[in-house]
Amino acid sequence: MERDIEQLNAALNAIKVLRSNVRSVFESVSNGLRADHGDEGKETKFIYELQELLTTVNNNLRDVENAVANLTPQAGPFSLGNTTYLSQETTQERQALYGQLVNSYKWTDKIREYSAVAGNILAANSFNKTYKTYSTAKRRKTTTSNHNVAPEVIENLISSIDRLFPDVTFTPNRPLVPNPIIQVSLGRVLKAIIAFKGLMIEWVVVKAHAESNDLWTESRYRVFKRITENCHAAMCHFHSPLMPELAVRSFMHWFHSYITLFSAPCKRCGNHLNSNLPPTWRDFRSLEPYHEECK
Amino acid sequence: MSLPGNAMDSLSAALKCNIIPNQEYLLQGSVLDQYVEVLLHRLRGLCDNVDSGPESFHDHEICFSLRIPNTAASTPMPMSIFSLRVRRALDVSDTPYQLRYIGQQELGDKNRPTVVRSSIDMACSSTILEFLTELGCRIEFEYIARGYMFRKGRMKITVSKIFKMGGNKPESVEPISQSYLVELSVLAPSGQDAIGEDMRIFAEQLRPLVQLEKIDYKRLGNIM
Amino acid sequence: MGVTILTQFALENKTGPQTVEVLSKRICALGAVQQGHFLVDCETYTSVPQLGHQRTVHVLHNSEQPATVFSLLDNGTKITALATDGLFDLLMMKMSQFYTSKKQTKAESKGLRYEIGDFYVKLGTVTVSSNYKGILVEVEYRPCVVPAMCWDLLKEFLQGFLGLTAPTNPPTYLQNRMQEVYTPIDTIHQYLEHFTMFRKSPGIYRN
Amino acid sequence: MSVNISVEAPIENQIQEITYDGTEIYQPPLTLSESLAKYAQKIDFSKTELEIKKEELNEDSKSDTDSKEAFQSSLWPWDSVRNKLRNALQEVCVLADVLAIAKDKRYLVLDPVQQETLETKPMVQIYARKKALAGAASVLLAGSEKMKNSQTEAARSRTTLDFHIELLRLRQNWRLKKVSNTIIGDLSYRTTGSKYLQTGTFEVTKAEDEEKTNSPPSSPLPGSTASAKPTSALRVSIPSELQGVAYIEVLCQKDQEDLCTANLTLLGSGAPPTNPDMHWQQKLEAAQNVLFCKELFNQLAKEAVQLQAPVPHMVVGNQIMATVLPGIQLIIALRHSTSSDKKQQNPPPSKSDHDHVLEHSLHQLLREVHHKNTHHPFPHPATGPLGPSKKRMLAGPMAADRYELLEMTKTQTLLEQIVQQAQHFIMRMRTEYVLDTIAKEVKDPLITSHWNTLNSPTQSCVKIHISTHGYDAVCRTPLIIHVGEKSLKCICRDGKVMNMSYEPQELRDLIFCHINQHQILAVQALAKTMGWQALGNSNHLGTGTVEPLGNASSCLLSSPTGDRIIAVRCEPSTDTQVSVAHSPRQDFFPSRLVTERKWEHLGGQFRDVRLDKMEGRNFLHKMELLMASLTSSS
Repeated sequence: MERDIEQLNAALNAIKVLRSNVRSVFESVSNGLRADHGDEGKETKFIYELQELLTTVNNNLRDVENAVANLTPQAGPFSLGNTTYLSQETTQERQALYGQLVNSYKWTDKIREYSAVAGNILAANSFNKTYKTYSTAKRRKTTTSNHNVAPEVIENLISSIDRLFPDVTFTPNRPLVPNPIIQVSLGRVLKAIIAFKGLMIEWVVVKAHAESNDLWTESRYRVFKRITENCHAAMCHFHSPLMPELAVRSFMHWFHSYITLFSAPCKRCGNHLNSNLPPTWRDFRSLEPYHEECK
Repeated sequence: MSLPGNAMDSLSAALKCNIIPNQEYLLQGSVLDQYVEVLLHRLRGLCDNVDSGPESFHDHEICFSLRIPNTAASTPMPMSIFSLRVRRALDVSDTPYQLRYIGQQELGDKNRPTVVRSSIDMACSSTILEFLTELGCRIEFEYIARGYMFRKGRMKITVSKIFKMGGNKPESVEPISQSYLVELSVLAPSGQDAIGEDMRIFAEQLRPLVQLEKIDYKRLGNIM
Repeated sequence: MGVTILTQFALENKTGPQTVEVLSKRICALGAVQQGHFLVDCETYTSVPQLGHQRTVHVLHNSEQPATVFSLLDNGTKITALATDGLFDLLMMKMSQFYTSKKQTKAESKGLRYEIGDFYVKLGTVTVSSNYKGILVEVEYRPCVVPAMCWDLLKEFLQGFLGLTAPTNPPTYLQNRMQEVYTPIDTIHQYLEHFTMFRKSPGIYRN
Repeated sequence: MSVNISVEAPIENQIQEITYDGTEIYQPPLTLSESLAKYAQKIDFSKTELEIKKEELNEDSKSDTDSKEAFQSSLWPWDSVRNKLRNALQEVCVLADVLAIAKDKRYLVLDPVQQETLETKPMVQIYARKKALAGAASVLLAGSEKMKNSQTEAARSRTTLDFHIELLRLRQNWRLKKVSNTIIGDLSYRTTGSKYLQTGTFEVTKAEDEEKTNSPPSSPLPGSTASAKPTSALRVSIPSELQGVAYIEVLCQKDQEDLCTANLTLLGSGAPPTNPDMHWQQKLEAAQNVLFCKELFNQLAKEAVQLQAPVPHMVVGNQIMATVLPGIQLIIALRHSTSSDKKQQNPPPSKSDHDHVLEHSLHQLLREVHHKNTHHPFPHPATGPLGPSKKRMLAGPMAADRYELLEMTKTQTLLEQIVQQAQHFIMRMRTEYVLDTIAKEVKDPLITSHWNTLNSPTQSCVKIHISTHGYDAVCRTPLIIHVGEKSLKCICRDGKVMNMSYEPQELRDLIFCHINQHQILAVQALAKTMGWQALGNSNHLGTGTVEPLGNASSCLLSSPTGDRIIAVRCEPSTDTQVSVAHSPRQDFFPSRLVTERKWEHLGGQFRDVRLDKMEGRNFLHKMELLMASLTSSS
């Protein structure tokens, strides 16, 4: 596209140059013999001049031809419809119409664009009051279970999330194949042991790195106990029966924000500590840190 | 919670009560390579809980010594030597290094069924090698021991092959002899001599495959 | 396992016991619960001259890690740390021929131990060969293992109960190790640093 | 080959062979002559002579006609036979006639005919006879010898050989040793780590002789050996205290039920008590089980006495009673029935109460103890001390702190563990019950609960979703409830945590409060989609009548143009109230106080909507219809 425009410009320039040179040819022809030709052999001088001018015109013409040859021709006729006749309009007051036409064209173009975007957004946040769809076409989609999923699907999901966060290490451990238990280490801050049921997060426990990997014993530290509870709340919040993968993904995204658990101060009070705990709450949307009391 | 006492005080109290296992009762013997299978089989039958097969081990031991020339002519020995052994498992990860001090064999009476020597055993962090070198210790020798261990009550039986360290690479090791070293040992607080009798009875059961005996190192030293 | 900050503390015109009293009142007011006592002691052994250039072995015990003996070997240029079972003391006795202990330099910090949330606070009275030397305050934040991550948080906590005299910079020992994983041996290093300071400057805190 | 249908033979053709592809190859059907021959062969002439003679008599009368027919139909299968018989009869008749004539001696005289004498040499005859007899005798002797041999063989094999084979089998599964003349076995769990003092020795003997004679020895017939089979040649004698059948009964019961379960008589479901014929393997297994149960009970009883529980545990006879939760007891009883005292033994109170899961846990716990007693970890490197666990070995060099060391030494007794499991079991049951009953009672917002698939013996988790049918995308209230040993923890979506005790009523109240909040939130969410505006809401309304539990919650909604206002009030105990106000009020009547019409814009009186009379599936549906109607009218 860029190149096309450049070439078009070059061609237009070449035409301009050709025009001005043709003009100078006619000028010198119309002027005829001038005083600066001198007396001696003024005809030959004039002819020389004319010849020179004509060769430049010739060269310019070749340039124009080259430039035009470089241009990619428009596919098919470029129809402007009835607007083509506007260019032939001679009355003064109607010559402005073309500009207005272009403006209105731009308008409609934008409207199309915006409505497409709005349509997408509206489709995403539908006013459906229920997830249950009664049309047969869609039913097949909804009946896929999130509880009973092929292990590869979960495997793929986990590894794709793993790739998403470089500072998080995932260690899957699957005693029960369709329901893996993964260990998620968040940098050197903490680790979580997450049990899945199919694509649904079923249990989370957050601990310090030095603690055991047992799924049922909670951490000895208050911070991690608190975060465990918040993880359960987040599990509730992000739960989405229709888009289980999205639920897991957004949960992980939210969970990842705990990487700043000890270093980030509370967004509201600006302190690190409140009742001897760092900000243990992370907002579900903005992922900003808050104390339990400040949220 | 009671006031935490001084660690040294509690240690000396423990020493007084004889609850620190610092005596090693030991019997040693050897078995030729071709009979070791038979021995292992017998041990499997005799020892506790070998349903999952014998436990193998693969250790690297380095012996350090700290010595100073003794200037005082009155002492019998020209040098005072203090040797320490550092051992670590090569086959099992995240196990501690083991630092070991083995004292002189107790002279005792001849009727004692086993060798008794004092021994201080402790697990330590991996900085021990550097620590000992900085302490002024020199490496005396090192070897690789690979084999099996069994237990029978408090007794520990190890059947191990000793390898020379060939260069720096751990793969290029070569066996020292055509036989396995068999050791029967118990670590106990001092004064529990009854265990020696148990060991003797157990050793009887391994005859004639292995003759487990108390070996007098001093005499060995004289031979060599 | 958490990050520990050790700092000296003194109040104008107050004796040691009075200072401890003030501090313990403050920390209890913040909601701390007293959980027993604590004791950190340090014994120093030096090599006999026959062993060549002099080396010093500091053997420390921390009641927080009751199964461990920490030894720091100082050969003049660098310090090698070692953590072992409790029997290391026995070994040191056996080595008395090579390393002799200087009883008069035995230092210890002992006092009350408090728990407040995930923090441990220890208010220790330091004595060197049973002479009072000063107050050491130890604050440990247990869940975190990287000093750099929780230094600000610890600073805030320290300021909360030590007031303006709280340290504004991490201890010198930690400054080079802010990004590393903190281990109990780092606490021991800090104690040793303070103990040597107390040993060298006798009695300046005795006011 | 297709199946031939034979007319001649009523049965199907015999199958010669079955090929691997399943087709059956039949023997070709017998031809007529063949079958005739076959039938004829079957006739035992010697036997039927008499009968035939009888037949002869009545056959004689009609023989003429018969024979004629027979000749005509030569196909008759008995033809040749009958002919033969006829011939024989004729011959006999002729003989009889001849004899009758000869008897008279008038017409016929029978003279002896001189036989040509055989040259009989008596010696030769004697020799021949002797030889023949000797042959017969040797055959008999050989036969008797064989029988004698097999007899002794059988006798020997029944005692000694069988005994040794069985002993060998016994040896493969049980520990045996020989003490002087007796074989002593050990069925205790001591080798697998048990420290129970009671011995589990049993003695192995040969089955006694009298038992052997009982089984008919003199019946070599193959049929009778089957009856002799189950008696083994080996007999194990088990000490009387290990005989019989034992099991550990675990009951969770409430105080009042305790009384009524005392006098039930029920037995028979107990396994067949020790009958002497039981195979030694079963016998030993039963005895081992008795020993195990005894050890388990002994251990529990010891712990029950030692433990300092707030409500002391009681050990009475063969029964341990521990209070799990107020009013609920865990009863662990050792039920041991032996053949001798099975009549006087206490019948187990109703079988259905018995908790198999807890019983199984108990067994598992003791086995774990056994396992731990024997499976000490080996030290690495090999010079390390035996005994301490790997974690304890690392505690020194890794500088474990006090807490971790304390954790390492902490052990829970079996009783504590089982009490915890029982507590959790009760808690789970109660939670299930509460949730199920609420789900049954409350129809309008739907309450669904999802129990986690993964749970530990003392921890489980249930997710609850409150949603309205048809409006599940509008508003959903999730809750997570952690069921522990003695408490419940409820976590809401916004991170609020509520801790509850073991009383089920607390959970019930909590769920009802959340149902209320859900309704108010859902109405507001619905209003948003309808274009209505939520003017305000309160989850804890201070006005109105005092609620028995919690507070009422309410909200105010206004229509898009602002001319209608809906007020909703939800109370946990009663139903929801909905009122509507119009602004400007439609009904303006000038009164002394309000004189001008301009005051009508203040908004009118709230008037109650009778929801129960309204159209709609549920509350939200009704509200949607209400809002829709109020919007369209403006």
